[in-house]
Amino acid sequence: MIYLDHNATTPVDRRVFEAMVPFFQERWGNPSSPYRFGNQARAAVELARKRIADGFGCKPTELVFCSSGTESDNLALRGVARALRSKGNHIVTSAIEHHAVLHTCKALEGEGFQVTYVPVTSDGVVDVESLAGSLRNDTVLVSVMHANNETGVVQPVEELAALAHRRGVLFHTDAVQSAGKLPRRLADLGADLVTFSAHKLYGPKGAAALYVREGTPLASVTTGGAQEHGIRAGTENVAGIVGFAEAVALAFEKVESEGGRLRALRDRLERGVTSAVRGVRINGATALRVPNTSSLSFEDIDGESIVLGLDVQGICVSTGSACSTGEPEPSHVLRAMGLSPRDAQGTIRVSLGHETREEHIDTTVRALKETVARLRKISSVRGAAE
Amino acid sequence: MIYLDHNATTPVDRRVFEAMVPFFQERWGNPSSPYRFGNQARAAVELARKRIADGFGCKPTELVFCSSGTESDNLALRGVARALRSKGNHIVTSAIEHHAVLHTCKALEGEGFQVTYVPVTSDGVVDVESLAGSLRNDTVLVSVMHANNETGVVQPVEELAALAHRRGVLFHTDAVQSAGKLPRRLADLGADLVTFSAHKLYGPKGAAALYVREGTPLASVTTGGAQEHGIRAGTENVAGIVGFAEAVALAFEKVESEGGRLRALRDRLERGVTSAVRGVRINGATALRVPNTSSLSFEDIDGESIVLGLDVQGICVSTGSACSTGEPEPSHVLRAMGLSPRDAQGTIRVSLGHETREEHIDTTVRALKETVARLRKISSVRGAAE
Amino acid sequence: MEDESDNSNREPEVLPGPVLFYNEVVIDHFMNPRNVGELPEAETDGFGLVGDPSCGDQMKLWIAVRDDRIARVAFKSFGCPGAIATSSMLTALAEGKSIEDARRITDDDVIEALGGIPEKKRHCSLLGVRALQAAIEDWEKRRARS
Amino acid sequence: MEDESDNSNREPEVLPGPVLFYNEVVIDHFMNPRNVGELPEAETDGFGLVGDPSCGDQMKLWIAVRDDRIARVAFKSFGCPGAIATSSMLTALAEGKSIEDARRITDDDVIEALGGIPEKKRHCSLLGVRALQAAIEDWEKRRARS
Ligand SMILES: Cc1ncc(COP(=O)(O)O)c(C=O)c1O
Ligand SMILES: Cc1ncc(COP(=O)(O)O)c(C=O)c1O
Repeated sequence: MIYLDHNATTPVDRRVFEAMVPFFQERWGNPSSPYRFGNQARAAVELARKRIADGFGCKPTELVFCSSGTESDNLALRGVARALRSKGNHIVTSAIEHHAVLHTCKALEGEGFQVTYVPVTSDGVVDVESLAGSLRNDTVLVSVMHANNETGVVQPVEELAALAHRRGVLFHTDAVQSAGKLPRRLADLGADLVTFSAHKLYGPKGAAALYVREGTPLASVTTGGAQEHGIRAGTENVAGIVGFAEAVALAFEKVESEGGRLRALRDRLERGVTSAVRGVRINGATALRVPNTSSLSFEDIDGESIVLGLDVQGICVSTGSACSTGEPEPSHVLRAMGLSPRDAQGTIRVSLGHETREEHIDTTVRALKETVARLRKISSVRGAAE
Repeated sequence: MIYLDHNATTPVDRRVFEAMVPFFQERWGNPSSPYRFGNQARAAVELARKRIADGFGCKPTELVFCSSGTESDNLALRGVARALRSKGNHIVTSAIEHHAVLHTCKALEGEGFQVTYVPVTSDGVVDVESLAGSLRNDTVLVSVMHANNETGVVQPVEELAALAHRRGVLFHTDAVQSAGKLPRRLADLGADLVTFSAHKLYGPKGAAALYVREGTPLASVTTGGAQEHGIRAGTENVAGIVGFAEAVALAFEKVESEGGRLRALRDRLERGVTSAVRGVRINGATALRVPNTSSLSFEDIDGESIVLGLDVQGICVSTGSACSTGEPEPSHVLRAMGLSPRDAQGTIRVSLGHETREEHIDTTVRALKETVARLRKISSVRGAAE
Repeated sequence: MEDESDNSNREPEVLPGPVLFYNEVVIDHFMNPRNVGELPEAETDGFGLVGDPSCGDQMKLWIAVRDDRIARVAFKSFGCPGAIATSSMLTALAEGKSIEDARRITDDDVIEALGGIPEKKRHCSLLGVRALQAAIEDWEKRRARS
Repeated sequence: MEDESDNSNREPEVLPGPVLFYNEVVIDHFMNPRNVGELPEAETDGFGLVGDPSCGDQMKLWIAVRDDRIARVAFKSFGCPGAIATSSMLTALAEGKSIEDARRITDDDVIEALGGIPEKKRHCSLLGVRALQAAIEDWEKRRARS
């Protein structure tokens, strides 16, 4: 199998798995239990928090563990909205956020909040002017993602955070797709809240975190025991959290060299595809992107058909974001960048990772060339001339 | 180590662990991904759902996977409250619920709901008359737990559910402490919503479920992708869910014989302690209890000191619920049963499990006798006469 | 692993519950669709063009009719694998059938012939059926005109 | 496992951040508390009784004073391990000290002598210090009276 969908999920690194194993059958105590065996588990959770804080560049107490990037996003948006409801009820976000943010904004609209969805330029970058113009006196939160999951386009988060802060507004960024991919400390982004998720960086599914800058008002969303300072109650997924920490440590160990390697492979892919196939467009190509992601639109054919065509040959790529599978509408991200519904429908996402090698890229280019040609022969919208 | 705190958490069964292992480094696809490798993960999640539904006695589509019992409780209460807000804003629960329910009720009070906390009798059973009398025309939900985590006392959930239904009110039960311990299908309880959690029945931390009877109105609480029908968005903890299913299957395999074995051991413990130690009381002894749990109150000494005294000898027991550790107030459950603050403070919970053997019980009785005597010698509230 | 639990966690061949993914028959029809192409104007007795506005899929279908039977059928399709595979199977089912029988082909027939398709892809199968019906109507109109 | 990652996930001896659990010194003072008991009325020069209303802990402390020094001290305690261990350490620190020095013992001194206690148990250490101060006040009152 050639797996080129690392933005959907990643394999658990061997060292991550090995770090997790003792927590299933040996050190399986409850971190809240009042004896040493429980405290062993507590210590493991707190050490994991410390390791992640070190990688992130924050204090351990500024991290709240959650079960998924989606939950982290929900906690950030709902938590701030509820904490600041008396201060205002306007939220600003972008048109290209992940559904975890967009659908949560919709839900908050149902609770009486007003939400402005800031547009993006044709290369997929949030329009800074528009965002600046959208801030109001009753704005309580701006949420703009760091790297987009479909295009890999990196948003000017530092600038946007500063802009929000000048107006006294809190800033959240969903860094699920940049964490571990960019050689920088997430704390330096200047955001008050940052979401990231273990399974996108070779950690396990079921663990994620929300960074909450000290002093940021945040209401708890899941209530119960005293875990995570009561902000996010529930018995901790100890093994998952330990694996998460190991994954973060590994990610930061080699983020620079791996970034360079992936960028070269991605460039090879894009060169290969554009020279092998006509009628292809690389979305966000002119913008700053995380090094592993390529969004390719093919004229006159359907992205899901390309995906299955490649799947049959053992190559895994994706249409839009994995989470939107099952939704027939074409990607809101590509539509926001100005693509027609049909071009958006003809798009695949190729996202590289640790196991990706040159020969995988070359095999993929050949398979793509053949699959695209085959589908265009079937296509009812393809000009008869060709 | 003699571990006697199975109500706090349980070890992951070897077979559960083995069922999980392939999902970290081999079959780690994202269930939402549109290719066969992703679909393998989807199939694993859906098979797990089917297996749990079989054990539970419901349809697979009636189960929503969550990350903890706490999250399930939150989803049940917040989800129904929001879905039925226009119908009414009164909720009924009991004074002895887990904090996952009680603190969520408090949070809902903050959102404008009214909550009635029904008292319990001195043996820890929810007062049926009081509950009947508390129902109002604007009551939208009754939530009463199945087995109490501190005393093991089983509540008359069938009766209470029928009572609620006669008034057209939805019924939720937190079955975290009964699932896998009582030889009955949880579906037969008659509840509309049921919470249960993997790590209490030899499954992993990080997986739990909410049963939602078909047709029950429930608003989603965590929004994002289409996972769990959009009721609970977020990439699924595939390994955790697979382990959860294996644990449920194992639990139902031998629930009857294991229940009998544990009851005999529990009786041996209680006989042993009451004959070895004076001034001890067994809370809820006269009520129906799950077979593994014993709540013991010792006069004139502090429960946490007993816990540490046993811990030093390699025996793990707990004070009140593990989750309330760190909260200095004595158990709200014992207080609701009429215990004085001092008696509540002198209480430990002993909860047996699969690995528990007769000799563990006998060792524990001896250690308890010695520890209690030692602490009473130190005690400043012990009558000088003794 | 012990014997007792050996098989309990294997996925069964056919999963209980809804079809989750394309089966081998569907994938075969997607990879090797039957009757792909266009009929030349001269040979075309009926033509249908339909689209699914909800997902943007589109299908064109040509038929040649001899003695009230579908002698030849051809299609082109822009759409997801479900749309292509169901279109292919639809043409396979229609070819050689009398117009009356062809008209009665339902999307359930197509899905059954394929051995099932994922629930969320059911609407794709309608595309082929509707395109065939449009082509038959077109044939009727042309016949009425001539 | 490879060498590189061998130690990275082991808990260090001392965890960064707050103390999470009772250390060995605390556990020793809990298991073998120093100066447990009561002084007979005749030997008692000062007595203190304090309680922590927030958690129900209670402590009684007796002192015998010779030449403005604490010659003997004894305590009894109802409470959590933190309360017992800090009481024990407090008496160990106080024994033999001059009244003036004993009066200046703070809860931080007790905690430091124990090598730290969990954050949420800090309030326990106050109990011993307050009981000692109450006993010293009692001694002063008795002295003033006699
Ligand atoms: C940008 C972004 N945000 C949030 C999420 C959701 O994270 P998770 O899959 O951990 O719920 C994803 C994953 O698809 C993502 O790409
Ligand atoms: C009765 C009850 N409900 C809910 C919970 C919370 O479940 P979890 O630990 O999975 O968050 C517990 C666990 O302590 C419990 O005993």
